[in-house]
Amino acid sequence: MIETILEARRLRKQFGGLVAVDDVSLKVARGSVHSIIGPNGAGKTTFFNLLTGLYKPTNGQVFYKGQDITHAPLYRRAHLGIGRSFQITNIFPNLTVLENVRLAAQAMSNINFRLWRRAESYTDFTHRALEVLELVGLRDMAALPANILPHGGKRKLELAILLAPDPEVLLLDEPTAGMASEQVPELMATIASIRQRGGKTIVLVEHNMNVVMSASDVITVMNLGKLLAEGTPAEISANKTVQSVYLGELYNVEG
Amino acid sequence: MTDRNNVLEVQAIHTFIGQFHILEGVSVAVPKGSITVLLGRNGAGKTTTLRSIMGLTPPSQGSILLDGQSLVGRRPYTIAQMGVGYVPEHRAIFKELSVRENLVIAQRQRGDLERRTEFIFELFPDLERFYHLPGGNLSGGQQQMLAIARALVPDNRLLLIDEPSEGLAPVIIEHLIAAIRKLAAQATVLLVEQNFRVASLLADRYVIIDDGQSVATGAMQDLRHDEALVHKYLGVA
Amino acid sequence: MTRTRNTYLLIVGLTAALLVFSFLTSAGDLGSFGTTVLSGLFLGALYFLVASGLSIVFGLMDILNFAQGAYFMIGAYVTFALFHSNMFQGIDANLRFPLGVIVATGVGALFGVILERVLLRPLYARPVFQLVLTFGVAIVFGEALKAIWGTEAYSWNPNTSFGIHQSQFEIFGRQFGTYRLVVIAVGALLIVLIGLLLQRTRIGIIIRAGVEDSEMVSALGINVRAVFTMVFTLGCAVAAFGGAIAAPFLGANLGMGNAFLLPGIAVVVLGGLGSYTGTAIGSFLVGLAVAVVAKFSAEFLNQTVWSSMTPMLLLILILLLRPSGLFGKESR
Amino acid sequence: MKAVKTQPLWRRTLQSNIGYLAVVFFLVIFPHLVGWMTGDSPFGVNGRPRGQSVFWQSVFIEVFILTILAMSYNLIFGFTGVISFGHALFFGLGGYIMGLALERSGLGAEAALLLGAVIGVVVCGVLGFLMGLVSLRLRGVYFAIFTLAIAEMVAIYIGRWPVTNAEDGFPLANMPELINPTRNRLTYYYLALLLVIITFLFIRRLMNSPTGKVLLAIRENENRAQAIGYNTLTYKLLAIALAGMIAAGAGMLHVILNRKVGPEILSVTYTVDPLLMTIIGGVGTFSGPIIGAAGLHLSERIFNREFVIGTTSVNIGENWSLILGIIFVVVVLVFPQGIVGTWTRWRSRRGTARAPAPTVRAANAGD
Repeated sequence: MIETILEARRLRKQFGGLVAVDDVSLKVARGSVHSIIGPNGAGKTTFFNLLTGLYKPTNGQVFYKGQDITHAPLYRRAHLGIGRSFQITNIFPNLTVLENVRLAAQAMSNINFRLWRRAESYTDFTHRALEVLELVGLRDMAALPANILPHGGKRKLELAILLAPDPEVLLLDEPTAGMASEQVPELMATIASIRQRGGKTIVLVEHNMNVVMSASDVITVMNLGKLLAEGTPAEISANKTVQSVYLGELYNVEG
Repeated sequence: MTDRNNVLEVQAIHTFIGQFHILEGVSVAVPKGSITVLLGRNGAGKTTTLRSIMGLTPPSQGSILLDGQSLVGRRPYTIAQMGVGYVPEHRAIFKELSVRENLVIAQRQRGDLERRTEFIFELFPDLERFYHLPGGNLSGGQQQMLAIARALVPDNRLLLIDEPSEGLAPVIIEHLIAAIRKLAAQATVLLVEQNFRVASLLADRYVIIDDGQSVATGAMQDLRHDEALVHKYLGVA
Repeated sequence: MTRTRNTYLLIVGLTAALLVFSFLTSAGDLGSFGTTVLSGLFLGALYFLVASGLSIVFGLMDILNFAQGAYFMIGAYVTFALFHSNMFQGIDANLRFPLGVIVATGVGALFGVILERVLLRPLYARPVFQLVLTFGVAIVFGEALKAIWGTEAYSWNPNTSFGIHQSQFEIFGRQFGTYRLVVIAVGALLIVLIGLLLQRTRIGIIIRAGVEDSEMVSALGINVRAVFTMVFTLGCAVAAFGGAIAAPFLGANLGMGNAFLLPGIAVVVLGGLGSYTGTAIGSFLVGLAVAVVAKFSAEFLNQTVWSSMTPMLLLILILLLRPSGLFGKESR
Repeated sequence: MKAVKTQPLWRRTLQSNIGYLAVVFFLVIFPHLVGWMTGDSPFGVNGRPRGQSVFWQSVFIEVFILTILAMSYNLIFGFTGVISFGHALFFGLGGYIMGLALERSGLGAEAALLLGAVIGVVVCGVLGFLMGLVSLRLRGVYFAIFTLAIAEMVAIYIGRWPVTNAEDGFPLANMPELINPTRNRLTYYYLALLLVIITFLFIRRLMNSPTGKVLLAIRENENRAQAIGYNTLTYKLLAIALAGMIAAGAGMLHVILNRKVGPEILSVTYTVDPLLMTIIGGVGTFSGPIIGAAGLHLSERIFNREFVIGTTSVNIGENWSLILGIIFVVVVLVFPQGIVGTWTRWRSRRGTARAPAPTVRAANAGD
């Protein structure tokens, strides 16, 4: 029996007259890597933001471990164990790399209103931060201001911030966006190592098909706001309908 | 280097957005009277290429020539005035303005709109019906038509069209394809399109962009038979 | 659609409530009621002249110009000084005043260009500093006026003034200055003129399009920055014009800036970001509210403090109750 | 680096604060220094009560008051990234509450002082909290408007309030002899200096605490701070309440020094001054507000007189606010980082050019 950790039930999101997400249901199994793909304008980013709580759905619900979290604000979701990354690099630019990650590690603790002790004296969080930086390969740059990192470094930092509080579900929004191609394998290796350590569920919105096909257990394909297909990577790449939305019908008719 | 037959010649441009190195050497040549399509996966840099030509995200390196005149360093409005029409992604029409006002604003000279009204209504009859309604009341497909029509109001030598078929139902796409083909008789078109079928029905030439670089170019006909290339850069698997 | 209808119902309701309240508190004295309403319209006209620029600039450029009140004040000072200056006493008063207004409007426009081109343009990437800068510029203007004309509050003497300013008319047995009626008319005229400019002219279409998406406007071949400069300048000029035509009634003093900036902001927030209709209607609602409260507090509370506080109170209430304004779009 | 680590804590603390300690040392001996140089007693009792030393003490007490005010403004604007245009409200209310406690409570001076301090700080803290609660959900600009409107409204009301003699205000006569600035100005000087030091240490400790780091995170990127699990509204409320309390303290020091309470302490000047001082000194730095406050207030004192150039005499001081405003506009345009920020940048640019990668120490700091 596969245990569902995150579930979307008949989610719908309307912006004015535009229905961006139309009645999409989805179950994410604990411990799996679940990717959401689709052509531009398919509504996958909107759907993703409904899961993360950035948008409130027009209709439908989101469940986490059976608990209705549809209306839980961003920070509540983080406390429940759902972490998200951002498509655009979204860090604290003028703080050091270490401080960026330490803040994330500290977020779940009960020390946030201790005004009197130095933040550095809570060594657990510093250790945790350094551990995560080690994992993503940024340990040597811990003391640099985050904004002087190169782009690839910022993407890694983004991931480190996400991992630091040790969330159970990781929602990754196009982690390879804007990455130079030679940096992608490194990122994939990191995702693989997160998987290997176990206990984590990953939901991925991604365009890079190499990443999606090699990393995912389950792939959900969206088109025009609707759910089009769901299956293993092999099933999806063999699926005629999916091929046609990606390439257009003509190619398959002729080829 | 420059080919007199090319309306647009983009050579090895590099573009940064903030610290993102988005384009790392993109070259595109658009022959006069052709429809050229930029292909590539999401995030490859197709939209940024159009925006760089338009001057909205100016390139830091490389050259862009419009009929031999350099566009690099010019502001977007000057580039537009030189005869470049731009149809951005997501149909950036002015929703509070009426259809007519959306077209009026695109005039570069008095009388532009009068001269073109007939042609535009012939291409997109819906626009005539909703001429005085706010653009925001139009359907997605009609908004896309309006966005294209807006680029047709002045005399443009080059049209840049970003993802015309995005998020549209198949019937409407058919209509758009027909309209854009009619257009090509009047102007040169550089198109970004994700849908391979739409692209192959429309375009004469293609340029594939992958990871911020242009990696292949040629006649669209040849690409249709090059399954390996298509799957490598565009396919699902 | 229903939202629009509700908005209009709300406006009618608010206006009616203000009028009824004013009527009841004037205890059947129609003259008192009439002058209160006219005072409200007079203030509304002036608020509109401050708020229209604020609102369009805020919508188009995303700058809330805290110096707008200072431009109003500059208009008042320049007109006052020119009219009373010994140098120009040879010119007939009926001519001297409009000339003063024209010069004052021009001075406002000039400082408007300078503020936008020299000071704000380099800061487009840093909106926080733009806000802080307009706040600082407001202080500089205030201090500059103080350095030139001192802290004295100047008031205009009707006995040595121009024709209309000296005449009065009767409304239900009460005297009311004809000149204030002229100000109301001028305000109404400008509402129509600016409205026509926005609706009918090419530049108006460009401005409305720019409020939605200024990048796209530039991609259509329009020099948006030049439009920014023009609109900003126009906004400052209209505010200075407001101060200029207010001067015969209000005189010139250093408190004017804030006394008109805050109601102006209240109008912008009440009307809804970027909505011209909202600004026009909001101006008269706020003007009426201020006049009614002023009357009430003067007669019943026996102090004027409440009337001075009304604009701020309104602003606070609007921010708390309806931050999206009457015609504003609801944000996500 | 190893050597640094093995030194005892007190020595490290001393070394890293050597600049601040020097300033404190100078300020402690300053009244005596002036007294020694001019022959006036710093105590101001022996025959010449209005001597140079006593005069400069009052100038510096004003500097201390403005420093505290600027530091409190920097806490919300510089460290948390929230713009308020109504900071004068807290300064003025603090002053009024202290004044009322001293003059109207009927208590003895010491008890009234204590009562006023406690009530003033609590009221301003609660007020800041409430203002934040109702308005911080609004966009940044709207919060600025909201604070400006509240501050203006209170200023107008109190300016006409008969209970506090409306625009005239009321004098303060009842105050503890020990800190009475007329007779014991030197003790008042040291009290104000002490409060500056306490405020400085408090803010520095706060900003180095876990809470302070969250405030910085909010300034840097509020959305991300929420996404990693912080309820950012709570932290912003805390910052605004604390800043309000500190500003109230500055207002209290101000009215006692001037022995008078009047509506001018609620005027927009006390919003503009800390804003200018913070920006000119350096937004979001520890020493910026101090340098800004001292620099601006001292130069006002120095230039506030007639300058005779040839046959014309110019009084710069009379138009000081105008000059200040112009300086401010120029600073915002040219050095948005302020004095301290620009200096640090300049130094770090030179520093990184000379010494590569000063990174390992901080990375290991937690080990």
